[in-house]
Amino acid sequence: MADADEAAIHSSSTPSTQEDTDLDDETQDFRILNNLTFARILTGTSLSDPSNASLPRRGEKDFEPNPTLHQADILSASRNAMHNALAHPRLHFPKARIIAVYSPDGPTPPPAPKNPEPSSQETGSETPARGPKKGTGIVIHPDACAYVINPKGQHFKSLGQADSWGRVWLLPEEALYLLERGTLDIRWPCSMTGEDGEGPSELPMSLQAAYTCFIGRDGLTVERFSVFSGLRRLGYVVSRAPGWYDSEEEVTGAVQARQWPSINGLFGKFWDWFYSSNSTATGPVAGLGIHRSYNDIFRKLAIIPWYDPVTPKPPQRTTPPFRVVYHIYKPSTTFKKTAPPPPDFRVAVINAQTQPTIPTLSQLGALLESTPLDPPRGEKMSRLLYMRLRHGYRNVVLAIVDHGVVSYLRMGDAAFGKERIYDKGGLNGPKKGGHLHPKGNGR
Amino acid sequence: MNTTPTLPIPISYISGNYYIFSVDAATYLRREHHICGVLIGTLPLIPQQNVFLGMPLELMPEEARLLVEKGVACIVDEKKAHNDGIKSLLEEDRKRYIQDLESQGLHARRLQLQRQEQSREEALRKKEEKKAAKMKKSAEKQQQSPAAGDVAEENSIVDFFAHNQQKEQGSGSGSSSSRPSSIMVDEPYGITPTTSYPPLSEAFSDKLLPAPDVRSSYPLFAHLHSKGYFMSPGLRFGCQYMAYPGDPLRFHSHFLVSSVEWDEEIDLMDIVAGGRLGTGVKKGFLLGGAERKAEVSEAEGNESIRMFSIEWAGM
Amino acid sequence: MASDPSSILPTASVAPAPSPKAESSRDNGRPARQPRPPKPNYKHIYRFPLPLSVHPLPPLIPHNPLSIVSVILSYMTFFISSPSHEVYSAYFDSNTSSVHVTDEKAVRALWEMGFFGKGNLSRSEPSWLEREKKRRGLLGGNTSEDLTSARRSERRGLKLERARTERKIIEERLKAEAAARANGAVPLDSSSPSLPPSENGATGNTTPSTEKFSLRKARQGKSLGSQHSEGQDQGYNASDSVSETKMINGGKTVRFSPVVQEKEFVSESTTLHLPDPSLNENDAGEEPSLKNEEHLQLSNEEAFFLVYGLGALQIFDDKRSTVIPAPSLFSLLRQHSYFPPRESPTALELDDPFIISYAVYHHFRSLGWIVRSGVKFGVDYLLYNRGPVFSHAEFAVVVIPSYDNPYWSETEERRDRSARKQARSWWWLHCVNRVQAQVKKSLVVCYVEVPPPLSDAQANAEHDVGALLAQYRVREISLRRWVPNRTRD
Amino acid sequence: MTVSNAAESPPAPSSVSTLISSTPTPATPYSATAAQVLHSLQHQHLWTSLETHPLTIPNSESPIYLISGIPPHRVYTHPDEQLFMLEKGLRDEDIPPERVFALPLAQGQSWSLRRMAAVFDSLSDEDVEPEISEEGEKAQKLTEYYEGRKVARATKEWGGKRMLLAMIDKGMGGDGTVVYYVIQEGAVKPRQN
Repeated sequence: MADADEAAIHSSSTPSTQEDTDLDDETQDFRILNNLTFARILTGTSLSDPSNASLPRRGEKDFEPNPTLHQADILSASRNAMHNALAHPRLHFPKARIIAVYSPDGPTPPPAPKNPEPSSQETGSETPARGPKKGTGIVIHPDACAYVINPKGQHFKSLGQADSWGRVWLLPEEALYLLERGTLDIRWPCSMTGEDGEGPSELPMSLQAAYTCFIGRDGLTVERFSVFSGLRRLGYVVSRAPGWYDSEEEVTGAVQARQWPSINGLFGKFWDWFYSSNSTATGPVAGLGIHRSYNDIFRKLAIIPWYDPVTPKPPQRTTPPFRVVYHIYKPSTTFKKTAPPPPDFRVAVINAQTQPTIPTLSQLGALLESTPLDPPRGEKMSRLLYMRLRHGYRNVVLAIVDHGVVSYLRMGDAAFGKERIYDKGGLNGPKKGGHLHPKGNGR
Repeated sequence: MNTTPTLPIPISYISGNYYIFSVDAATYLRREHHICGVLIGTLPLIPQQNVFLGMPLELMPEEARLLVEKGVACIVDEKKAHNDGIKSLLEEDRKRYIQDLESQGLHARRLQLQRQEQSREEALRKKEEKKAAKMKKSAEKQQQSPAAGDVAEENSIVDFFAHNQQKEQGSGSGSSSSRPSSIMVDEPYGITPTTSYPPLSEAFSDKLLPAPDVRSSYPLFAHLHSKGYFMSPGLRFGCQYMAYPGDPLRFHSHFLVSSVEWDEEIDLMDIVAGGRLGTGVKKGFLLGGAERKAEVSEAEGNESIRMFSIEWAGM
Repeated sequence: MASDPSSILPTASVAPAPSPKAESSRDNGRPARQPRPPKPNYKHIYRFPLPLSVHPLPPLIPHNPLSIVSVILSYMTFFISSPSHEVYSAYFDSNTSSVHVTDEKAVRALWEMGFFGKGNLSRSEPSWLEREKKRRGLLGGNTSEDLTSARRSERRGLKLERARTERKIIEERLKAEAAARANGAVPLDSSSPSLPPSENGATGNTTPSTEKFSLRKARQGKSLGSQHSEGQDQGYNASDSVSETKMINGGKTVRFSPVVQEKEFVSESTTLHLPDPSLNENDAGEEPSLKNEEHLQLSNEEAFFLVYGLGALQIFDDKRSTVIPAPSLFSLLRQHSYFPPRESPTALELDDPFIISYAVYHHFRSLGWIVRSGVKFGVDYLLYNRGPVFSHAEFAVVVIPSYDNPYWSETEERRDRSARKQARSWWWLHCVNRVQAQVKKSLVVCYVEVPPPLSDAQANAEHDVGALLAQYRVREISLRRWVPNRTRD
Repeated sequence: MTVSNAAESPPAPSSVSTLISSTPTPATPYSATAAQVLHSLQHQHLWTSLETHPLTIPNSESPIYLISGIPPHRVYTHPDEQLFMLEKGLRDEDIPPERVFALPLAQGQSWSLRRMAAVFDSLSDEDVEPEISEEGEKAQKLTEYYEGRKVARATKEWGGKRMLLAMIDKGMGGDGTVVYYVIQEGAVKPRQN
């Protein structure tokens, strides 16, 4: 009864769905970190999975302050632990130190000591233009703004672009992310510090300087960076999608084989035509005649047009910020920088302050249509109606960022119209699709 | 840790947002001014998770404004400060700074070697113990013995930081005296500093920006803050702010806060949904805003706030 | 209650676990598990999905000539005596903008065949009369209210005990700390404990407001206060307070009878007399007549669907004299989809809330969903597969109009208007999504595309409801929180 | 095909319709809303001694109504009040139910913070001196409780003014369901059980 729903509210004091509880929803107690051993940290055994047993569940907080010292002490200890964790320096092992150089003007060829006057068209010092840069010998992304001198380690499998001199160029988000996690030692270029020579100076870039230089550069908002680094931290590969630039006409990644209207669609149109009679003007839509089955009645009732995501339509223009800006690959997906596979997720990033309202249908529609058709597939989906509806025919993830707090929502083009549940095992009348009904119809 | 940084604290303005980069400042603002911000950076200690994050601390414009109004902080145009600062950095300052970093790196290196030595010994000892235990009761061995990584239980990172800080306060000699002579010191660690000050100079006078523009919800924010509540962004939870009765490190939030303007149309369904959401997680839904009085001209600071707490009645 | 709805594929052969008649517990919102009442056969009671009867043809078996005969025969019988088609009656109450069904047979039929409507004094199925009988001890056994309230107070007792223990721990801790301080054993912690915020956040500002109408307010407040205390005594004289409020407001005053337990009617002639149910128990027979205070209330969408979609209902006007034809009913319900209702039928707009919500309602009904109000969860609709007695609603729907058509952005004024009408904030979306997660439902945002104004020809055919509805288009977006931690593999 | 009407004659009016139409003055949408809620409180929630109180609110041409009545059991107890009662050995049931105000509103009704504040401003702040009908130990406990309450009311320790918000579900599939919320002035900490 509807009361079953009612009851669910009463019992919701217990954490309801798994989906609803997430450790990073709330400020966690940094004292937990004290239990992680130093050795473990230095050996690089990381907490790749925060939900594993090494982190306790939440729920040890108090409802309200009380005047006990006990409570004050615990709070004070938590704050100290937090301070300590935050103050931990970013250290670089002398032998494994990876050094990069900030290149404020974008990709440039290496200084040629033999030839102190590089030809002007090769320096790239002219205003960086979109599109591949010549001169570096290889197509380096024009937004790249730091290069790694001695690239080694896991990260460069999915980050950066190598040029023909063995340097790996990083986009601003990549450079900032690697610096922030303590992997990369980025230097100010000599050209900026006024030191003699070319290339890296002695002066390391601070975290603060890196934010200052990289955030706001070539479309990298802090919201986009938060999404990038948040997903990277969990092991996802995150790469820029064609919708990155607000100004650029989007290249639709959803070019696909022409879709024929589904059988259902044609069938539906047929019925629409068949039943579009005077009965819809004043009703009853179901007609006054004798009804042979409930399915007949339901078919006649289908007079409200609905959007079918399968029928092809001209691609619409997406409007920022409702545009896919990242392609996301699961940690388990094999990723090759040179030939990226189709992404597992597509993400649009929204700053909730500048875009305080949810998308209109045309904004969301254009966004969804910029993604490829991804209908529910597989054994489980074909069995489970609700799962099909939740999955939908196209999908996109919106990352809504509220002052540093990212909230992800997955939107799916559900197309309820494709699921006639009256035809799928109600209680009545003869049915098609006998496999669902082992006993056949009950007459 | 209970130090008070030099006031006013510079808040970095970068591309439309407000940040704190100094850990001391972040700790101080939290402790003394109940401003928490949101940590958005990767914690280099444990970079592969999102539960514990690190510097920088992003502030809501409301938080930044409140601090500026209190005279505790000022807003610095960080792009300008860096552009000007790096270019005008004097060679001797730069050199001194690099030297400084080097000695810090050296110290960190020593500490770490010391640590490794200790844990090696510890591990050996444990191994012996384990052997003994194994002989006693082989059946229990799998469950009993912790992984080798857990050995130096007492060597928590707090220790490390404590040492580290001592040194940062200038006396490198104190800790080096306790260093076992067997450890060979080679190259220093490289360090990526958190802030740019030093080497840059903290003379911000020509880089200051006005107090941030804030949303219409600011009066309610400031009011709740003045009543002792800790506020944080609430969108993920379905509201504008979360209000905590104390430091969110220790306390659950009491309210899901939504601000409305005095004559703004309220959809009653928003109250239904908000009240229902709050009650489901044992929180109140708080709706409020600044009262607009026709007679009184909007005198600063004399605004009165009306707010209402809503819970599902359960009937 | 029912088995996990997310994993059920509804099939006729799988009998769902019937949920207990939880309606009995409306009083405190806890389904009462009565000591094993005989389970009603829900599958049987709710076997018809719509309040229409169907007459299937006998199966035609090609190699059996007899089957052809039986098919022909079945046609013949319909010609000779066609089966009757029930049309139920309801009326439109314009004061409350709602459709009421009072005929007992119609109430049962509409509820049982498609779960239409709701008892206005019940959570869903009308059950007030039965509850009231139980409450008055007219039916045997403990009332479910007794049972629930016993269980409730037991549960509360436990929670209170816990609260008390927590309080005790704090007090003991304080004592111990004070003692330790006295002995100088514990050095005071340097960090100051943060002070709890004052409870009455707004008190400083809630002193009697100095608004212009405050004088009247104050007097009114007093009058309320006095009624307040008067109301405590059984025999207070309500006419006094009536005249007082009249005096204050000067305008019209509406007064409802104060219904005190013992039929305390005010003798004032203008006060209406509510029939007191307790007096109607004329004899202590088995079937005491008890006036049913309850009716089945149909949502306006349900009502229109039953009339226009199915032809299973006729709706009388306010005076209960004539039946309203479907096109007029459509206009009427559009007018009444505003609060207060719009007076003139000419003030109709293409995005009247009723058209939008009806398009969505009709759409989901035509696919076989049972569509019911979602107000309890802050949404517009809940979608049940088969019906609320069988399982929880899986989907919760919010409806948002969409002004995609270029017409709506042609002028500044129209742009502003459409922007205002379709604007929803992110925090609202997160809020309703969180509420649904709490009760394990999936949120669906249902956009309805609003057409541009009709051409003259179309406008002339305004009364063609079907042609108008065909201009709208629905699109459902299923929405859920994405938790990157859980999709890593 | 014959169409047979289940009820050839028009249906009888519902109890709510009767209630509304029997008022001396023509009903307004606001008075009808109040009547609907009043009827629900009386018959579904078994409140007694119900009254309605007309109320003029800002920027509104017609008055709205407040309802008051006595619920069969307590609707709300502040967490600190509960602890206080616990210490005194009192339970919710021990305290005679008292008059509660309810604000009937209809979904879709125009509402604002200004109006909400106006409704609260119209509520009396005064504590009602309750009469204690019990005797002996319980009377003593109740006296203590009422004294405690008096203090708490002055300091707003147990919350400020409060009432029930009763919203009727209308429009967008609205089926007349009345949902009830406790609404209090100020930041009042939530109940934990």
